[in-house]
Amino acid sequence: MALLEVQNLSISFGGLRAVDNFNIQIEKGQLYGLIGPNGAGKTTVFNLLTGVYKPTEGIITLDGENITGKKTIDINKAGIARTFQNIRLFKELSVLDNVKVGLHNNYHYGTISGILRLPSYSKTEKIMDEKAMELLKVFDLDKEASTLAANLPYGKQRKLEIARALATNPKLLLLDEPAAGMNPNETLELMETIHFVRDHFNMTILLIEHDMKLVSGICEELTVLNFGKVLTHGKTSDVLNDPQVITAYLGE
Amino acid sequence: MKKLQKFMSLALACTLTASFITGCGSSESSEGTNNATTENTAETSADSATTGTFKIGGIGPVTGGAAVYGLAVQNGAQIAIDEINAAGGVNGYMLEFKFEDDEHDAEKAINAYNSLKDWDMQILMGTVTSTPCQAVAEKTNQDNLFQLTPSGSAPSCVQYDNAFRICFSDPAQGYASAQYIGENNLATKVAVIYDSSDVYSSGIYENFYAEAQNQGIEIVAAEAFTADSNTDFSVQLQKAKDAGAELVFLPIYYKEVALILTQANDMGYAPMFFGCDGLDGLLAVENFDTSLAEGVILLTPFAADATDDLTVNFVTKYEELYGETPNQFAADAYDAIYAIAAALEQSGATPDMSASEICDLMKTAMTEISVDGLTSSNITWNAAGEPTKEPKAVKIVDGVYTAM
Amino acid sequence: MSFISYLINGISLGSVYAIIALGYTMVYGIAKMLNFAHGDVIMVGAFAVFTIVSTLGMPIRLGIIVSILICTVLGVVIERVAYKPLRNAASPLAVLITAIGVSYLLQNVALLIFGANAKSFTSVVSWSGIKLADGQLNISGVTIVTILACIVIMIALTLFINKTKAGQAMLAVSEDKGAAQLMGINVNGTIALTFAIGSALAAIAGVLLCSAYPSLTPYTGSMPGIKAFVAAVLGGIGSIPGAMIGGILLGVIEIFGKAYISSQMADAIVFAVLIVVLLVKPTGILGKNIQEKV
Amino acid sequence: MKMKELNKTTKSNLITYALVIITYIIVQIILESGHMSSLMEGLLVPLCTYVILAVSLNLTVGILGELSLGHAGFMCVGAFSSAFFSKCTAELLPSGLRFFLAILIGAAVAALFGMLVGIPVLRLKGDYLAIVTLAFGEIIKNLVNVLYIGIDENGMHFSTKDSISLGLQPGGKTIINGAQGISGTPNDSTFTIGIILVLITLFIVLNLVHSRDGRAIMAIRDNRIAAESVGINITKYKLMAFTISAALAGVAGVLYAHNLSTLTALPKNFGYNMSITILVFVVLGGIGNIRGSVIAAVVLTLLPELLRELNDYRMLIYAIVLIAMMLFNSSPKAIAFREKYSLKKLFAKKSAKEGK
Repeated sequence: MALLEVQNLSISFGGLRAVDNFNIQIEKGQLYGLIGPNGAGKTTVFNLLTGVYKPTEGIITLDGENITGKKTIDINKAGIARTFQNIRLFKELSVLDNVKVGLHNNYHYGTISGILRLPSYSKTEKIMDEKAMELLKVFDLDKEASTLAANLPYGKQRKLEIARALATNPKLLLLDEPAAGMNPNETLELMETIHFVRDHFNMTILLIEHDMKLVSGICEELTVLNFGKVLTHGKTSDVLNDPQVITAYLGE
Repeated sequence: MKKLQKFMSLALACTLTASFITGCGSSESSEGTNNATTENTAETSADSATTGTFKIGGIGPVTGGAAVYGLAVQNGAQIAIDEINAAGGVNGYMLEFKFEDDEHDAEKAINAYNSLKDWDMQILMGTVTSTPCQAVAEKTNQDNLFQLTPSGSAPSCVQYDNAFRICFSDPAQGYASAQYIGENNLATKVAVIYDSSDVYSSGIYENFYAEAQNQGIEIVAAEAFTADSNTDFSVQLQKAKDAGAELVFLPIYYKEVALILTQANDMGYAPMFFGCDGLDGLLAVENFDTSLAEGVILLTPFAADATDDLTVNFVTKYEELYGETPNQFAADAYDAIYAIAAALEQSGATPDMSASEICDLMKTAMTEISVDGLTSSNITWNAAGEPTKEPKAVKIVDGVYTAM
Repeated sequence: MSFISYLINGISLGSVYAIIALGYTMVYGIAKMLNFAHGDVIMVGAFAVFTIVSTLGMPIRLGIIVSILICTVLGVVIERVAYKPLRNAASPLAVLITAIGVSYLLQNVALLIFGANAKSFTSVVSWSGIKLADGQLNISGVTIVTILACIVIMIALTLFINKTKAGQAMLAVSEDKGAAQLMGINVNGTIALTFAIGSALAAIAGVLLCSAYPSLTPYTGSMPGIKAFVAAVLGGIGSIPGAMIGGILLGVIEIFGKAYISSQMADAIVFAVLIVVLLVKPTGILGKNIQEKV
Repeated sequence: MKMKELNKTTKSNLITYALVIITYIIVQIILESGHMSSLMEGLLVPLCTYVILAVSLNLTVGILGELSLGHAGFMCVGAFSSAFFSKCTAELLPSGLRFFLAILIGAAVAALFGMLVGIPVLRLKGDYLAIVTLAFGEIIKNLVNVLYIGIDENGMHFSTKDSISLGLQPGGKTIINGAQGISGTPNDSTFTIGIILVLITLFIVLNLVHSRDGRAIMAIRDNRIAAESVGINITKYKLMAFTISAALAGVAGVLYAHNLSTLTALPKNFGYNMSITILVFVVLGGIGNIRGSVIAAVVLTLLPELLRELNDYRMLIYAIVLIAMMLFNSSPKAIAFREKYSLKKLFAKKSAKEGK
């Protein structure tokens, strides 16, 4: 059974069907790409998957559990984490704390223990620190742990967002244009990181990307979205050579 | 952030230091820095070095929404102080007066009181408004410092034996008003418009209500307003009108009454209006159309256009100095200073005594004196701190107060 | 009968709130700041007319014109000195605090100049109004003039914003200061113009407020200022017709609350209605619902 | 790196505590030696009150990131509920225990109101949220002004009309008397208790900020959508911050009520004016900066008192100083100017030159 299964997903804003009859199936451990021209509805799909918007129609199943119409936080608890196209970090918090917010639902102690600094506070905080540092190391951010997130260079902010999403211990990771604004070197490095994340955490990843080099370099399968509808899907190399896709991108 | 903190810490350090300096140095420096009294005390304090002066403090709101009352008290008292000093003082000792702002707030009143204590105040003439007065009375009682409030009318203002007042108490005013209306058969159906967020107003209303039943007066409408909605009175007036009230009782201050009279006129409602001492000042509102106030009756101890020498003299001086007609608060303050002077004379207190010693002497002296003041002739006090004086009812006829 | 009379009184009070709210909402729309000193500019405008007309004995029209000029200059000066330096401050609250400082400043200057005694303002409207139903109902001249002024100002502002270049510049600035700057719009000039217009409206509001409720003290502006702010929010802050609707609605609610529920709890009723409206429609009656883009 | 960061926050917190404790010790020494002016002595408890208020509001404005203009309402609730309790039990309980319970009651009632107000309010955003908090503050003030409670042998009586409608038996007493409020509250507040409460407030707020819940609250402030995406329960944490903030304001109210023997809800002390005064402390001290709030509250409370010598010009000068401080502290130009000519920089330049 597929990890993520989406059937007939649709949403209308006013009269406009922004996403129309969207279907996708992602197997566990897959690195899957969602591509399409600007305004095709890719981010809207992410927003539907993560409960930011409620779908007008359709069913979303994650690991056998129907998560259609659930709230964002419950979907996160069910196992979907994401990054954002326009980076959304907790700017006034340190890099370490950004990740620790991601760990929030995995480690618990009460408000009172926190205020009174009871043993459970120090114990849990210590574990959280270790866990967060471990994640930061993966993204080579450990040296900046105490920097404010707002002060990180752009490329590292993108990485931090991925680290924070991973901290929630998801089954499925959604990356929205992770390479946007990066130079070729940074993109290359990012590709390695994504690969590493998949292998190291045995993670399933769905990503939106415009950078075809990145897409062809790491995605195993692709779905192409155009005007809210699925244009085609399949193996990366097949899809990229599909004349329909080329027309959609280049125009007629 | 860091910089800000440094700046703030520096500022803190400076202010703290400054405050301690003011605290310690105030007794030496106060004469020179006291604006209100500079002119008069400058010369008096020079020769008072040998004979000594009595230090009288005053507290009231001189900024904020209630400033009008505090300023009147400050000015009225200053005239009395100057007159007494010009006439040779009390038993040969000069009076020195300093007035502090309380913004009509209990907490600020305590600050003002403490500030005056740092100035070595021996007698307190204040505070002007009731709520701060109750708070300060608690402190003067602890310190055993003699307090005479010109206008603090709530019962608990004078609950301790060191505190006296010039004005009538709220219960007395409510009671007297109901009695006056009943005895003179002014009306049987009465509406009340009062300020439910004000101590003075709601205090009078309650006692009026209680006594009205004894007088056979029916209260057909009791409508309130608050300090936050005191511009539009159409509803209150409409209800009074609909209830068929022949008389509207207004235990409130003249600022709102000016609006009420205008609005009643606009809606063509012309009952009898009856008020307490807070109404005084109505005719002095700059640019007010006094014809609207025609026929308004008020129980007030003071009328600025009375023709007796004392009033004429006071009003002339006040207008000359401050450019406006004095109201009842100014008159209360003027009488308060004269009462203090009379009691000091009676008690034989001297400026070298401590505030507490003076207080003990004054407590007895206050019950022994009789003062002919602006607000009544022959005022006497009982040990409870209440004055005995006749409330005067005046009616506004042709734009002037006329005794009834 | 008394219902209609309450309604008329409510509209009458509401029209005063509305005219103050127009200035409030305009400044908010463009400068995105709560100008807490707006109520005090109203007071300054009223005092200006009072001084010129009642003290100096000049004609009313001259008084109103001079008062508008004084307030306009005052508004621009306040913006330059106290608000502009903080426009790009780290926190948007910084400018709110200076606005409060300016409010205290204006009150205390007025207190020093004019004293604390209430002054009775001579109504600038000498027409006594319309009497209906054998004199049972009376719509005062001031009320009619205020409502008319309100409508005229509302239409004029709407036309000004939609039809003139300066108005379009204001819209652009309110949408995005940076982009407007790039388009060659003089942002500083536009904001100054907004304050000038807002303050001129405050002068008119002051005159009408004090004509309807003829009692003038240095603190006259502060409570109606807050109420008008509430009215502007109720109608949807930034929306010009919203300010008018919000103002009149607030006045009517206040009067009906006093009349039919409790005169002691009038404030509580007004604010409770505000809360209910905002919970149902979180951006006010005519406010645009802005969804944050994810 | 990590250890360093931990040390930094701990150090910063310790400085804040130390500042309060050292101030306390200095004040005690001056008090003992009798050099304290009466004005200063009288201001000690109010200073503690305002510090607590500023710190508690900073939790809402700085940490949670929502503008509240109704903080005085919670102070009012805390003040009245605790004063009511103290007045009722004035003869029954020893003063220490009574005051301790009064503080708990004030905090609990204010927390309850915080939660009740918070549930609807926190659905709104920005200026709309601000205006609704202002509205709640005014409603609370208005209701307290028409509340009459009396006690006689038949128990408690309530009214919202006047004290006559309480229908008390002879011998019964009115405890809350509408606009006349509560008078004769025992004067239980002392500077020492005030300082202890300040320290507890700081302890609660600082520790909360550096805990799991605090991080969640700040995450919501920085980016609500991202916080939701990592599974933070927005409503829960907003409400938590708001409630704690209200409870602490209630504690300040208790301190306020037991410092004055008379308690009335005037626009001056419990209206939006007071809420704004507290907000001024928070903004001037730096939003989110707890120590800044403490210092700003102290400076701005002392300032008008120190200006007493100026008589009529007092509030005028206060207004000008407020505007000037704000411009100096927050205007980007002034900040740039200060950085350019800061002493540190000048020294650094000097030493650099000397080094050459």
